[in-house]
Amino acid sequence: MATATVPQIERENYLNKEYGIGSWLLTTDHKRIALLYLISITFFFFIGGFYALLIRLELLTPAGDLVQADTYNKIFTMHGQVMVFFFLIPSIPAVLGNFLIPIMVGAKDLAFPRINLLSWYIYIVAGILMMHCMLTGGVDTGWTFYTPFSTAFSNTKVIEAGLAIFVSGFSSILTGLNFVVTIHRMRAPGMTWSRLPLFVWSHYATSIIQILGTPVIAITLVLVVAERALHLGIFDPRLGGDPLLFQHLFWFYSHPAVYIMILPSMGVVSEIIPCFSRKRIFGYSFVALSSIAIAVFGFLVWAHHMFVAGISVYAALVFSILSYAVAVPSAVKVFNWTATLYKGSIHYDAPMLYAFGFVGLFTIGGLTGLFLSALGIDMHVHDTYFVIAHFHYIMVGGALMGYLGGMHFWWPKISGKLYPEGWARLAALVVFLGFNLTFFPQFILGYLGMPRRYHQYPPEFQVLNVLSTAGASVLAVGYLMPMIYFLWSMRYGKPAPNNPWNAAGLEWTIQSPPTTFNFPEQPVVTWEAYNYDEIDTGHKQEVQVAG
Amino acid sequence: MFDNFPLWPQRASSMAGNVDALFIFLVILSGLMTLLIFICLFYFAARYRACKGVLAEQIEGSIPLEITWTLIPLGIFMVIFAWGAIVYFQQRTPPRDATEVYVVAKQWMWKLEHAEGQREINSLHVPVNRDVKLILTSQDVIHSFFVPEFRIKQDVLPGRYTVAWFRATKTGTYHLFCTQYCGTQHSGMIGSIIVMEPAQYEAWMSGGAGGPLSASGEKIFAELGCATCHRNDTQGRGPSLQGVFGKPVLLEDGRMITADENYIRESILDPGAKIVKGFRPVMPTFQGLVSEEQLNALVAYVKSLSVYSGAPAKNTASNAPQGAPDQGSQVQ
Amino acid sequence: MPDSTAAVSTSAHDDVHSPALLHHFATPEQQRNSASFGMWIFLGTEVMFFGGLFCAYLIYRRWYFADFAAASASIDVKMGAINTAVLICSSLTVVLAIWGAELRNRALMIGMLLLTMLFGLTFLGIKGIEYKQKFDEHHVPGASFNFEHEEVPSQPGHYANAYHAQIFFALYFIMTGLHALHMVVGLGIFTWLLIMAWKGRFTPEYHTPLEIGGLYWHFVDIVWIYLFPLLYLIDRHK
Amino acid sequence: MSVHAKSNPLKAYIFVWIALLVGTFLTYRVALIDLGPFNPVIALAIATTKALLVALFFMHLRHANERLLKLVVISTIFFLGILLFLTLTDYVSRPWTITSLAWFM
Repeated sequence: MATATVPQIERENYLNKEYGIGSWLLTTDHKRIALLYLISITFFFFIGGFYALLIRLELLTPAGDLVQADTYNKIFTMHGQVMVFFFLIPSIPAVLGNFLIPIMVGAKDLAFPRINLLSWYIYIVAGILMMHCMLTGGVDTGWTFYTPFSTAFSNTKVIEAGLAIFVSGFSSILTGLNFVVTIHRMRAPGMTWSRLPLFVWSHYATSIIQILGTPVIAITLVLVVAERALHLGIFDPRLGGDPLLFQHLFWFYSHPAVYIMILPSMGVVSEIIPCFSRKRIFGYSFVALSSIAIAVFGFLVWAHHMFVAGISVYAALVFSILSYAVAVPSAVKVFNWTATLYKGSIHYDAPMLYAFGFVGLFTIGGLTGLFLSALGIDMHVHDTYFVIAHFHYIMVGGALMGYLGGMHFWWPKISGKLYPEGWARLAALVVFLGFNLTFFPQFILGYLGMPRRYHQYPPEFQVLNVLSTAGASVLAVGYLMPMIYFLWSMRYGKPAPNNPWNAAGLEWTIQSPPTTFNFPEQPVVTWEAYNYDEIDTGHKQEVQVAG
Repeated sequence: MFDNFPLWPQRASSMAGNVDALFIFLVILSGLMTLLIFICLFYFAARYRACKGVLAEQIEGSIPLEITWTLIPLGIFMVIFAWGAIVYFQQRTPPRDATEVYVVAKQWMWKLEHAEGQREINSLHVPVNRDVKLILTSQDVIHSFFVPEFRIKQDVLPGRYTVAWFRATKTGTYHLFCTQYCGTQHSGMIGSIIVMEPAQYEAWMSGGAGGPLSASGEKIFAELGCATCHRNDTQGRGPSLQGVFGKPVLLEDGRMITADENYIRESILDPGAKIVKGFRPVMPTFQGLVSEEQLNALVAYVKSLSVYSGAPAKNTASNAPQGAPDQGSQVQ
Repeated sequence: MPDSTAAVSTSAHDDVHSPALLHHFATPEQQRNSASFGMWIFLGTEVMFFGGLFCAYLIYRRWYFADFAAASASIDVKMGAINTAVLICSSLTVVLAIWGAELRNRALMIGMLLLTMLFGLTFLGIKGIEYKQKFDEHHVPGASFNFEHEEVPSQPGHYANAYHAQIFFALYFIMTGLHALHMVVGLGIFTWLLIMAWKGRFTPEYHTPLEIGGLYWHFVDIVWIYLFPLLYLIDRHK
Repeated sequence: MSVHAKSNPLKAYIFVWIALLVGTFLTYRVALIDLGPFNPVIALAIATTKALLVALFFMHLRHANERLLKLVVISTIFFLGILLFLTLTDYVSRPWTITSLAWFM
């Protein structure tokens, strides 16, 4: 589509309103903060990606011949920590959420703009701590920090890494807090809960997890640091502590944290699919409420990471059955997205390709989750590459596909420029193929019994590992492409019209890029969400000005 | 068929078939689901691609459909749950008369000790078609005992026992992996399980063993002076240990617990934690004075004291450890 | 939940703004509601933060009840009780300070703020004395920890396990330490509020900082209301 | 809080303050009596009453227009309950034996 009428001459917008480092570093504009986040998380994404490539290169051969065992352990640990805490958790919320939520609800800014800036600075402090930790030797505990290894046996920088993640947690909490208050208190007149874009609903659910889950990992890391420094005995069995208590507290956050990564992606996909099928989403309220259901049920299932860890068999039963409960709302979402396509008018622009990719990969990732919550099978595949493949299908296949889809969808709004569509479609294809080639063999590896976090492995696993490594290099190309053409389009891209996709939603009613206060006048919403019928039949949504 | 490129681990234990059956069921089920979703995606995407002048048909949603695709998956999930739980309980319930092997994990090796007294490092010889119960503990960090061909895995924790069991059904040599990350040589903490024909196994067993584990436990029991208080009559300062194992024990604070391996272990290392009714907390701790191996021997010895006191009543049957006849004593 | 909170801003832009109204809010009401809502959510995160510790406490208290009782018996219940009363008084003075702002009674507001801070300092002082005692008794977990030959209260002749008592003290110091840290932060906030009040920034119409600062202070009080029986009063009866 | 500045809240404040002090004293006295398993129950019941008093009166939670805030409080307590309760399911049932579920097989 993208029938861009050649837009106006350069207008004042949030990008060109002020220049200079200070106007960026001291900004309270949610859009500029979103860009600050974008730059920082991209930086960490490439660090994490570099570690990932090292891992795949090492696993090309069965012998541990590329790096030392200790180095390898540090590499997969920091890959996990950087990707989880410094890329995936902030990714969509802190960039797209920050940019879009105030606009989508019709506000000039988030409820607490200064706290928003503070949360970015906290993230940066955490990032510097993490970089310092990595540059002065790194940490080798696995991103899970299991005790007593982390508290009494590791010789690496556990305390520094723990502190870095502790600090980054506050950034996450403040972002979530800001979103919830904004969604409750800052909605424009007429923007009722049933008219909220599903992107906002899913961020609301995400924020609940950030607010209520993150403090628990924070205190757990405080205990780990204290235990390591002072040998208190809280997690050390030699001193009377129970290492499983650490696992309970850790997973109480870290399981819901998976939903922090995937829910915003679901929100993105719920925006893209209606737009490119020119249809209302199928079952709006079920998609909206399933986000909340996922957030709530997500807190009830954590010990399915501990089925073989020595917990009571009865607790295992409880957590297994609850794990299936959380699978239901995820399934409901997939069905509704698919049903939305029915009798639509489907366009194949790059964001839609990413959304298709998301649905496919998330379906596979979600279904293999059923394997892992089946107690009998988890006994066999737990802590093998089956688990690795499963959560990468969710966290990379799902979350990252959604993130890239969203970046393409809103890039014209963010930058005011159009990205090259052909390249973008190619990149979507490369990412999808590369991803499957990387991670599908790992399901088989896992069922064959290859344990995770292995520096060297028996030779019969080599063929599948080579396939996986080959896929990883394709995937790397797929990730570099958008990075390059987004940068290219900032300078050479065609100027974007206000609504290049002819999409519904308040963000498309304002200019691209938006002005600092988003709306010239307080908007009043008089239409339902995803009113593509009205848009396509010519009853264009127009922003009414109050008064 | 695929020598260098297997897609399936061998099935070498009685459990493997059960796990694989559920796994195949799930593969088929999710394969069908994926196929359904993918076919819908592709069909809709092709059939309803944008055409000039054709508008999308607006559909709000359908509550009957939503209820259908909420309840049907839920029903299927409950079936998977129940099936998974049954397999899990089988894996968690060692048969009574299993041969016992004590496993001590440490960074980065497996130390295995048969109840008959044979000691091995990073390898375990077992006879085919006999139940083997593993009593696992760690000297340092958390490890995990994983034999893919047997489809069993159990984390090995410091400071307590965990239990696993298997019944090998096929002779051969199988991988033993540590699957809980445990430090530098995590990936080197591997070994092999060697499943032998009973006759071969007997031959292997007869080659140099220092007597059953319970016997060395008895020696340690005497050396540490335990017998001065834990006498066989009722006059000792500590409770008599005859026939204690597997039986309910009434504690000073009114609780009733079952004497299992973890209870005996705790009573040696932290005697004050659970005082038997009618006794005083006078026993010193042996924390730091006995090694994990000695501890295992002591536990094996206390267990052996129960065998002679008659078979346990069926109804009071408790956790696996209960009244499992000591293999060592059978050999004698 | 209110359906839509931003009032239809017919004239918000033409009105003479209250000086404290930030640009992105339509009305002072909206701003005040946002601030207090935000604070309540923050307090929710605080509950979960302490919640992890309560969880650890609960598990180990069940496991090592006798040792926890012995360790708990060694801390000074009188000090804890007095401190509870001190915090309760400070909570009263906080609401009175807000009441003073509502009445435009500057003396009441400032006096009560000062009194609140005084109570806060008293609390920290008493806490400091307790910590000093524990330090002298070698009850601080770590290398010099010593809890040998301490009897379990209800079982004469039964000595507590020093490792398990150390877990109690670790939780005691982390919980009360984090609570004290919150008190210190609270004192910082109240110093700032006092300066604002002194400068006459608070009016009956606008004293949101006072209210949300007060919410924080009350929350810290509530945490202590739970810490006192949980830490000081395990198995105290003879 | 200009809304309720009209009525004089002083009486309620003082009353709550006295109730809190009495509650503290009561907690201490009750702890000295042996009530078996009810000691911690009573202590926590009193503490919860006190916390509710502070929240409802000092933190003005009782006013009807603060429904959203009540939702925040209730959901926080709900999730804290989940953390404690589900962790306890593991610890409470760890000593339980397997064969009591033998019918299940």
